[in-house]
Amino acid sequence: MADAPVFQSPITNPTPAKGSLTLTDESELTKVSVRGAHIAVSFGTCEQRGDVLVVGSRPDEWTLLGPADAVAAVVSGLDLSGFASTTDITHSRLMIRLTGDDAARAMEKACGIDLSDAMTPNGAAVGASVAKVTCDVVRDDVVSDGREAVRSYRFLADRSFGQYFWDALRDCTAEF
Amino acid sequence: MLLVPCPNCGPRSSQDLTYGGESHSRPDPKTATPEEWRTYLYLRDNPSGWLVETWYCSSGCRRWFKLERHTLTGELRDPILPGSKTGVASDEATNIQGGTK
Amino acid sequence: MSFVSIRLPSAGSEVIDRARPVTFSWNGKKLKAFTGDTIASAILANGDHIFGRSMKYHRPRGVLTADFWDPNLFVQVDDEPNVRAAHRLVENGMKVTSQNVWPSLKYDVKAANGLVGRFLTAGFYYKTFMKPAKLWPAYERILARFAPGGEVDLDTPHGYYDKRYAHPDVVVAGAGPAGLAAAIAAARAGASVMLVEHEHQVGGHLLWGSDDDRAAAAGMLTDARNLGVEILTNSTVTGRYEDNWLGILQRNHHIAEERLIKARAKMLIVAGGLIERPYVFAGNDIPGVMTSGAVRRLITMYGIKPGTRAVVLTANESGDAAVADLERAGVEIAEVVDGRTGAFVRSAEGSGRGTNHRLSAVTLSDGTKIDADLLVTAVGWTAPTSLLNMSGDRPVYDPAAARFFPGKTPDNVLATGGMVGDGTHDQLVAHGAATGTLAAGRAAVVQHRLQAATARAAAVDGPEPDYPEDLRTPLGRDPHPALFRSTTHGMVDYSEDVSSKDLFGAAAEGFDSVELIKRFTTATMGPSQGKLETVNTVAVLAEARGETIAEVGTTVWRPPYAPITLGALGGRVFEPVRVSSIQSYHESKGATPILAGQWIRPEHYDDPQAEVTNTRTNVGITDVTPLGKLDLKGPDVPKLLSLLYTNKWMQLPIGGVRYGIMCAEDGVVLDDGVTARLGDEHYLMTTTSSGAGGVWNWIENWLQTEHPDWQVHVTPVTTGFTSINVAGPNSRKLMGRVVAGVDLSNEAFPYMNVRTGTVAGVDDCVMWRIGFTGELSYEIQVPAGYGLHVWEALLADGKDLGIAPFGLEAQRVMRLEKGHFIVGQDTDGLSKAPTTGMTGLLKLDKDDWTGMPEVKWALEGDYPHIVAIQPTDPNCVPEEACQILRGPESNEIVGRITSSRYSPTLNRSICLGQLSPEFAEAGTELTVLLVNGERVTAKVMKHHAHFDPEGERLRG
Amino acid sequence: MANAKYSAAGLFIRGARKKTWPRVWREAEPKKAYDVVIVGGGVHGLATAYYLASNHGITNVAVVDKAYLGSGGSGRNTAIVRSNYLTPEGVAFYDRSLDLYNTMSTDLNLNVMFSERGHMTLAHTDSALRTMNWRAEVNKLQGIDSSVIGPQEVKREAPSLDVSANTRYPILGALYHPPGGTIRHDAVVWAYARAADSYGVDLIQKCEVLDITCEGGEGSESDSADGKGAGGKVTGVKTNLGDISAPIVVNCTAGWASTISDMAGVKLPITTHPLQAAVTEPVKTFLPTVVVSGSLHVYVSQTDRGELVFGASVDPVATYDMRGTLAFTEELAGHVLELMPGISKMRLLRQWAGLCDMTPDYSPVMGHTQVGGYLVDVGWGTYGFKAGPVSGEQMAEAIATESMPELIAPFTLSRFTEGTLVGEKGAAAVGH
Repeated sequence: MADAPVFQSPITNPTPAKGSLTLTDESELTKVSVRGAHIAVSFGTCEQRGDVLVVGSRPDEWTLLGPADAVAAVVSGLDLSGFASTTDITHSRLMIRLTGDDAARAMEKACGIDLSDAMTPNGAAVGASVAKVTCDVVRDDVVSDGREAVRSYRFLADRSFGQYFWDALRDCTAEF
Repeated sequence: MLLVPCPNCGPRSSQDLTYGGESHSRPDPKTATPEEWRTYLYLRDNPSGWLVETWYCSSGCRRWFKLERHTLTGELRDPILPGSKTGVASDEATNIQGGTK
Repeated sequence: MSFVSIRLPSAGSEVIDRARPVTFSWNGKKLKAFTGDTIASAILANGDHIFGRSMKYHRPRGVLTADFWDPNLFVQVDDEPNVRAAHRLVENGMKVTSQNVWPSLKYDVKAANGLVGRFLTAGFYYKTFMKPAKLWPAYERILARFAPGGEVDLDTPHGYYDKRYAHPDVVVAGAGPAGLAAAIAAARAGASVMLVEHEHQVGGHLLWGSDDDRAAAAGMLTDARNLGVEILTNSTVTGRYEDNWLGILQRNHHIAEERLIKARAKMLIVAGGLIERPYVFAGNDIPGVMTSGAVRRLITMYGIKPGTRAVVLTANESGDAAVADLERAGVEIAEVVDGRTGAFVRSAEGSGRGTNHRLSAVTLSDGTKIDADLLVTAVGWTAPTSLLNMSGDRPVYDPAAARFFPGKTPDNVLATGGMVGDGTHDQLVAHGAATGTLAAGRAAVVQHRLQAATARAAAVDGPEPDYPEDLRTPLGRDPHPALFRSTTHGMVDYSEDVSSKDLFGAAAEGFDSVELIKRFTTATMGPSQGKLETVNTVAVLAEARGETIAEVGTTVWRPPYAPITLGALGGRVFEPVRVSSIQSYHESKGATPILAGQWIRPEHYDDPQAEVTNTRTNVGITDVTPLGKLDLKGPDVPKLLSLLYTNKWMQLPIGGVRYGIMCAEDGVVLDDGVTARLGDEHYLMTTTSSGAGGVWNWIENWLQTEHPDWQVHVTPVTTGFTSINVAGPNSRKLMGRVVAGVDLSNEAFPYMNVRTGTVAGVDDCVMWRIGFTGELSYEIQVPAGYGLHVWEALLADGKDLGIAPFGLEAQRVMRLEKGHFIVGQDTDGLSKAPTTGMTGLLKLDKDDWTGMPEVKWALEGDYPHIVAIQPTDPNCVPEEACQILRGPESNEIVGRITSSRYSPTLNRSICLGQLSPEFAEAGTELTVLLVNGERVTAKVMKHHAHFDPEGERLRG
Repeated sequence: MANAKYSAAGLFIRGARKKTWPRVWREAEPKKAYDVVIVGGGVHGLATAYYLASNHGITNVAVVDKAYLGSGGSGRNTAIVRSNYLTPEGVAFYDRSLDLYNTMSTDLNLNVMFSERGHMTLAHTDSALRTMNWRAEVNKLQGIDSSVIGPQEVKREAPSLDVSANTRYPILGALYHPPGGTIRHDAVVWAYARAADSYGVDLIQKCEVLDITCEGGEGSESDSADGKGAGGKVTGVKTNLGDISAPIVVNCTAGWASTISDMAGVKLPITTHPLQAAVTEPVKTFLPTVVVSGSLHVYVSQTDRGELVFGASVDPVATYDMRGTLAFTEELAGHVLELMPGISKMRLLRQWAGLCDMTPDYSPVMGHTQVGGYLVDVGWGTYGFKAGPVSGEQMAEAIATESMPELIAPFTLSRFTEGTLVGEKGAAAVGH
């Protein structure tokens, strides 16, 4: 028997971002797709509930983001009465987080969505094409006491784009 | 680039969506004659004017919806943007916001 | 007469920095200039005034308008062709050379064309070079030598270009007084504003106006900056597309060669000012003939004395101001011809050879001939309405003002400034400001609606603002004499060498609409995009037809507003590639990559034939991750599968796997794959690699539009699993070593079954017994984060079993040995399901499945058959796509080879092919035409499978 | 021919005498009645008129166009001609067209500048290479000069192409077709117009067909008493310049084929899509052949004037609007630079669009319809220009003989109800 399995990220070479922005590989975090459940987070928004970020990723569909190796915990307590289902998509999707004051300006280079506070406020969730990859974008600013919130976006995309997607985002950060 | 009003996501650039073409109804496959079936497959109204068509919000909400668009002028019924040319007959148009199913 | 241009004493109005000299080369000569000089001003300052030669007649050409649109100033800069010398700033070390000169600017042998010009009327090439026909290619090569333009250096590296999206409330195109005022007013009203200026400085005509003008421009620039207006200079709004989608080219970005901004502007304000029109008369392209704007720019901004003795033809304030500027620069004014009194210039002549050629005399309308080396014309304006045309506007000619004005534009496009009328500085600024306020008001309404319509947007505050109507006081229109053409013929299109005489001739031949004359003479088709030429073309055509300019109408300017590099358009290249979790292994083993759509896959590691043999003999593993996978949940999944596949699905037991063929509604095979039932209401479907995305959309369409009542949840999980196929006689033994919790015996886990269990310590792996290779095989779906771990575990544990990885090529050989067809290779765009030969899967007794009627009708008639074929000569492998003929002597096509390989297992060549039914019977002898022209024989086989037709190995 | 003959000597004499040339065609007023009215003054309509007159002696013919001659697809295409199609019927048809193009300059006494410079379709994947081989094999059987060549030969034909193996879209080979090339498209329009005019055909510009009058048919969708539709026959056309009676009306339009056909009550298997094109500023010539890449959706050639002319595949969204898009130029430039990285500093000068009537099998709809006297020559997709001469020749024969000539028999409208589509689609993703 080989060694115990260790989660392998799709981003095999996570070279740090250039300049003032930070890129973080969060692919290991638990991601669960939930359909038909009774969740009071509306489409296009997200909400932190304990250590789970509940994302209203599509009409009648949510993506739950939680700590690594915690599928059961993440889905516990969901009201799945009626026709509802959950699918673990931890391994299906990569997740990268882009953080920094210029995060929106960097993203503007690869994404046609209006990222202004009016159109994509903190807590917004949007399906978009980023660097020609279809992904879910979640704006989840970093708020710390006594400081102004720092812009932050999470990107969920098909795992197989891993290194390409990282490199594309990294290139967008070069100017800042 | 056309701004397509997805009923869920709001207006999106057409590049973010997949075009489904002219909306048409499917005959009963059990009873359809070759002529009826092939009319469904191949023959199109292709109007130079108002067209009910389908779109798929492939990078957004992943919902198919219908839209009424004028193929010559690019007008949409009930557009969001005032600068997008307003449909001449928007009073009789179905509301695109409710056009999904 | 020889003329040397002189740099004037330093003045506060200039844009050059005399403290910062630069050195560059011009046709091999080292020259000095100043930072801020354009290439044109730098060359003029050094005493040269000829920049190149015209396209057809190779006439020497000098400065005409001294701005971006100058048709005479195209130069080569290093490896860049067609650089606008009056716009591009000179830089240290630049190597500038002239274009369209052979062998040199001074001695141009092609200038002989000028002597025979009267025979080379527009479109002359349509009338000659026809006989003898075989000589046309030779003529063509000669014509091609006259191709204008610079040279491409094919070794030019593709530089770093940037792109960016933007969503401004208001974009203002043009930063003259009206544009600046509009930007400021819009920003004051709360709009986010992008101000885009073609030139290197904002200010427009204020830059070459009075000191007060320049002070006003500077003041507005400060205001705009303080209000947070994003100011882009040396940038152009290149196009306005549907719903105010704008292309903006930024040429001075600090990290990129150029940047293309794609802006979805809520409002566009067009404030492009006016372009000065050249005057058409004999000799109007002689170096030394310039527009008033040219001399005013050269004197005021660059400190260049443009001549020594000038005749000025003026019909407006710009010409009058040019007289004053010339006097200030010390140019002798030989004559001022006032166009407003009916006087005009009849013709001009030049003298001097080679690079000394220059204007020497001007003949006036009364016949007076005056010696002069400079003729300045100020005969009127063209409104560059391109962006408005792209918004649907057709400009309207106003004879009193002798120019076109914008007509009607959509609500989200507004025009201001000189383009829409005349006025004092204050009037222009007031109009601009009113336009900016109006735009901001409308943008606020749009913003409100966008937020209200967009789920993710911030909630809107309060009711929708009122939509502001356009209540602006229009600018006036100054009367202007209609001065287009003199009594002589001259150039209308400088870059295309088309004269008014050509246009008269073309009109007389019947090419007498704007579009036809343009196509026949190529007038307006050159690099200036008609900005200088279109209105003169229309005016001359109107004259030729005896109609008014309004009757002739104008042509529509198409995008881009100004030419844009392919580099900027191509921009930063996003070409997504996809890899499996095992890619690092494939790379470390030096596997030969193959591109399949976005996927990079290992084609083979070493010898693919050996990989086949090892798999058939021992055990092999292969990475089949790109195989499409969809997770299906819900009670109505069987209904969905029954609709999508041709066969039956209502009775598939848990743990069962079934193969299915999917047809489009025209009966053509769309995709195929296996689907497993993992649980009561849980299925895992596979599709072909290339079909994965399309099948998902297809399913959503059926579920959402035809069967919204069905309870099915679809989730794409293609790369959620790393898919590993373990194949070969030793595969069960190997699986036994790594799998926990699953009975692998043939009885407990037979062919076409699925189990879930632990593999190499990884839980939740899905294993199915299927066999594309025809071997005893297991396809393991490993949660992708552990894919490489399982792969390596298999290799480690299988060492003594002879394990080796195999690539795509070995897999293709094995599937061909087994006779499995590939959708899109063995089938084509017309192959309906019966062609596959799997007629047993076509269940016509079901209520509905996609494409069923067409399949039913196809079965009633003739259709091509996919069959296995073996060439008589076992060593002859006919290339894929070889045609199969009716007989040894016939050229009639009856089929083709769709797949072929040499089989190391059978030691012979094997094929699949499509055949018309009369040739599809087993045992039929076929004639195959090889690519080399040879005809060989081959035989139709009884079974699709060349190897193990009974399937004993995979069921074993 | 009655026209003044074009020749070098003529140019010289008129130049010396400062004489202008006579009108290329008459300005004709519509008559009350014609034997044949052809709708659409592009290459197809004009060629049909010319061959009706020259081959069949039918000269009482009007060609009507709502704008100017050649204002539609004929003046908007990228002027590429070739005959290396996938199906035997396609090959035979387009090969005849190429023959006619080859001798057109002398046949019609106007230099259409046919430049037989070779045509290369690049393959970037093994499946593309397989299709190339398929086309080459079908072509060879019909005597067409067409073969698959390797990357080094590709480089030899077009040195600007990057044939190195480590590109995102490596060039694995190409289908090479030496007889393909480019032609001056406007000249083709003018040549046919001038020649047809010399036979007395009336060419009527700014004449818009408002309706097609019929009798005896089962009625159109909107009105069952109008005599249109199956079983009826044509009596003439109504235009903005008056009514014209004619027993035969031929629809030779592109972009508005459905609209015109609706006037006769005949529904078509067509959707209308824009096809965009663009041209760069001129530079010294460096690209000697026509280069096409299906995978990258681009085709490119360089004119004798030095401009690169680009095209792509049709826009997916059906529309009659001919405005270009920015996305088209972005994709185009990106893809061209994949092929020829050295030309990033060339500038795009102008973009435009034409309308293409797309059919389900990428093949035209030609010949007689269920309405007597109403013929169609439509549905040309992106191939109309290539087919202009042969379509005119065959349509003229179809009209004169009241039958379907063998060369166009596969392209009848009835194939869509009979389910006998033509298999050109496989090779046609970007078929230039």
